[in-house]
Amino acid sequence: MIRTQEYNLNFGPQHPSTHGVFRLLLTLDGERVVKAEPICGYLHRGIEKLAESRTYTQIIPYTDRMDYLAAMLQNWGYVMAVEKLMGVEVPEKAEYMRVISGELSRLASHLIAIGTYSLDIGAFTGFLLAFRERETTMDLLEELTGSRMTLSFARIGGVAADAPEGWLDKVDKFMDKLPDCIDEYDGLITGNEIFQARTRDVGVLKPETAINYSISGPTLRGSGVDYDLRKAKPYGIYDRFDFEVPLGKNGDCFDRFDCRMREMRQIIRIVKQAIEQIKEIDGPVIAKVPKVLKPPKGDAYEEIETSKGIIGYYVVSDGSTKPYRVHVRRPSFINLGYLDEMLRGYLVADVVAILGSIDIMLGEVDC
Amino acid sequence: MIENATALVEELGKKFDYIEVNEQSSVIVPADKLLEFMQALKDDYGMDFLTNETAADYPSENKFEVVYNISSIEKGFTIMVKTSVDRDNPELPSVFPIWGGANWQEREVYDLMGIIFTGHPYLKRILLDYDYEGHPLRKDFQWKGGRE
Amino acid sequence: MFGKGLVKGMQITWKEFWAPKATIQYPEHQNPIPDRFHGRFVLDLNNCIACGMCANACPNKVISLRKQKVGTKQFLTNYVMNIQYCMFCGLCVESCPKDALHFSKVINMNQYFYNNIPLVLVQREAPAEPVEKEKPAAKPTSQPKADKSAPTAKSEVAASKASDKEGE
Amino acid sequence: MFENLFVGIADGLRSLLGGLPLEINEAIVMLVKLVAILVFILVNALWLVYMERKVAGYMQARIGPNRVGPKGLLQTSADIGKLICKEIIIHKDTDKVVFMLAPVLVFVPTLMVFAVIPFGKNMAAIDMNIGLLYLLAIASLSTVIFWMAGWASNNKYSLLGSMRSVAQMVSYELPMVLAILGVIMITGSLKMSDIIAAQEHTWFIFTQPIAFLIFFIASVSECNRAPFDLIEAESELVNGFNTEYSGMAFAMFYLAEYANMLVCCAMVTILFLGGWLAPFGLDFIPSWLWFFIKMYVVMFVIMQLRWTYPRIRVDQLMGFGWKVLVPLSLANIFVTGIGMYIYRAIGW
Repeated sequence: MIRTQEYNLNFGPQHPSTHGVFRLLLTLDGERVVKAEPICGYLHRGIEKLAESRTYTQIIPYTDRMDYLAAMLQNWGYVMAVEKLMGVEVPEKAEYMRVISGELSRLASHLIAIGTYSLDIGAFTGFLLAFRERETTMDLLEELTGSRMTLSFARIGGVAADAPEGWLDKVDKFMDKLPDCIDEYDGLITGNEIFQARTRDVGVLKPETAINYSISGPTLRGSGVDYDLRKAKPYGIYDRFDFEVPLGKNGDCFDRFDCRMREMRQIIRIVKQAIEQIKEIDGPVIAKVPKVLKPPKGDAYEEIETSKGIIGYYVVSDGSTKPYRVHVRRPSFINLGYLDEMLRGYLVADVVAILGSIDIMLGEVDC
Repeated sequence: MIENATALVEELGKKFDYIEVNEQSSVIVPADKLLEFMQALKDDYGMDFLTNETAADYPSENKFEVVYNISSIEKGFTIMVKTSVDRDNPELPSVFPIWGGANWQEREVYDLMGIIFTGHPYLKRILLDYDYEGHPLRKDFQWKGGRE
Repeated sequence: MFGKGLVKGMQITWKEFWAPKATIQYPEHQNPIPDRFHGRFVLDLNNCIACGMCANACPNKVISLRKQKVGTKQFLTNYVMNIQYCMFCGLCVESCPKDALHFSKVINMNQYFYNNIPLVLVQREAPAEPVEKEKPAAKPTSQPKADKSAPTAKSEVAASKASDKEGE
Repeated sequence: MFENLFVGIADGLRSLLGGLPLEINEAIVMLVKLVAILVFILVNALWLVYMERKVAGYMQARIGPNRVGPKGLLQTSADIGKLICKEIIIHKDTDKVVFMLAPVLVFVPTLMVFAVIPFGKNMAAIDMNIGLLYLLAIASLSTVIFWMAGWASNNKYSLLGSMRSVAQMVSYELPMVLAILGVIMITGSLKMSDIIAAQEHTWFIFTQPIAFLIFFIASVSECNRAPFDLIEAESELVNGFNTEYSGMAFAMFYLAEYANMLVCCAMVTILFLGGWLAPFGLDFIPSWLWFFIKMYVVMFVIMQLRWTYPRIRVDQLMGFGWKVLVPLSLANIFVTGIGMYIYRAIGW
């Protein structure tokens, strides 16, 4: 029998398809992965520590910097935790603004996810076509918030501003156009036989394992587990919208990818309904909250569904203006926990496919 | 059948005499009964999804509070379980055998807070350098540097 | 049938080949900048009461201001933003009680030298006594400092002066 | 009038040198021809990079390079100029001789191949009677050079890339040769001009469609283009065998890829698209222009393939080569043989 020698390959920290500074120490037998050790922390900025020396409002811009592709959703989770701590009631209009801007953020994030995934598999065109629509999304968000990526739009008790004149119609028009674009990606990427050959039956994640390993978001739903917080325990006003939760069957890379693809169509549905409903609502976009926030002593944990999975904020207050402790349950970080077992036995090319299908965001992994 | 978090917490309070329930309906478990309680939570009550695990440092009370947020996928509610660890001897049994999701979260808590989880298969620093000294999220952590 | 997706993909790229392009030829053409854009800061000195709320609201301690008491009112002498630390979150603009601090649509804040990065919005000397009872801050009889950039009441001018230093 | 432009130039040169002995005369003309081809290939490779970027841009809702020179036409020249100025970094663990030899040699097989390619009527530099055999033999040499580059780099990514390159080239050489066999059986000659002449009435793409498909796929794979660009798979292997190369050494590999494409397109044109023959009797367009038109159409298709399809995985690549293409090409030979037998038996 031929005796082969295993060798180590440093996959990253600087590698085109680790989506940031992430290192995978692969032990390879030929091209087959024997063992993989994910090493993260290259982007660790200590946001949890920084938060302890900032006031409650000042933390909002820092939460942007975690998942900077869907910044609004990060803001939202944080302000929800603080609102729960303080017992603030959020005005209805603010909730709608949060839904619209949050879903647009989710759309931007999913567009990046599918674009970069097609790039990981080797099709460059899907990447840039997805970016074209993302650009429009960013333009819309820029018009609303003033920034393109780090929005800092949510405030404790509401949102920073109302929609500018005509903005809702612009969003509506964009939503009308989007299904055609998604069809185009479907034709170019999802329907492609080579793409399917590359992603089907690769990196299979069983539902029980996914639940056991606390995996969330499209990665969990790709395995067929129906757990979307927007449906499972509707926060905000999500119980007013009619939408579906796309689920996969086999839990392979293709299902995870396809879940995101189908989720984008659900985003369109949600945003369209929200725009329809917000037009009938008048009122402030921010609740009456004191300028200096001093939540009562205690702690609160609140979680919402972001584009990557469940983001949870655990905020402890000691009664002062600054939080005693802020912890963030970052979906990308926890989704990576099972990566080692997922990669074993696959080829180097599949490593890229599996890592890409989890859709990690290194700002969030390293916090 | 238990349909929401408060009902579950009430039932838990009746069934296990060693736990406490505080006013925010979080369950407080003594550290030595943690594994037993968690196993029961998973097996008997279908709380199969460890959403979040973290810790907070309370030097004034000389303790670390470790917080577990556990959800049920089926019913979609979350309960909060807390336990305290002595600050001088921060050792706690790992819940990794119960929920695999604790794997990286416990590593992170170990890394930033310095709580040693006994029974964890690979308790190593995860965010900071392997040779880093100290645990930054402890309140008494001193550091140099910064801009001002 | 196998190959349908492959043909479909080729059709889409062929269609895209003739479709209109999304590229914007940047320096010649520019996307319109929305009104809420977070660009360079502008301080309206007529409104500023030098309360320091913006400096307190900043998460990153970007703003440093110095003031002097002239008569009964506070007189702003120095207002510097260490823009290299700025996150452009807009919390300072939001916190301003007199609506004096604004974002402008200026996107270019590049400087050739690191020392020139801080955005000097105000740099002037306080008058010895209140000039006019009604509007003390409106027209300060400011003396140019040793610095070449003559400070003026108009913050825009001061700000553009700061960027003029680039070539020096 | 332009029909015999290049032939006329060669004849003019010959008569200009009429005073010299015949051997020297021939040698000089041959030298001029080869230099002309050399310049043609290099310039072509340069512009093909531009074409690739432009095509890619247009397919991706961009407009591609458009700043350097009119419509960005001088972009690649500027790029090459920059790359020439850059330092070639040779890190300390490389096998220096082999490392530098690889980019030097990478153009050799490609350029040698062009000696036998007929660009138009009577426009092959050397019309060898074993032209096709020569072409196949030389073209497969590039495997060695990629292996040299990957091995000498002493980098695991390069090593993986070059291992893939050897495996891929060897396994796709086979269906490629077997596919050509169908054509050779019909023409009965290995001479390029004979093969083109045999397509006077029908191009071989119609009589040998399966052979065309196999040959096309295999040749896309031979020049390492997507969806078979495994050896440089930028999302997996960073840049494959040329990860460690920089400056002009990198540019040589980069340009060689396009020169290789040119060979492949020329071969597809000669073997299946009738070479320089004019279709529909449109022979007012000179033969060499027809050759180029056909060649660039094939080139465009290859480029479109690259910008449409994802990359295939290495085990699928091998499986596809050995389990699909080789049996298919063997079957093609068999069918061609039977067909020819029946054809002759009927005497149609």
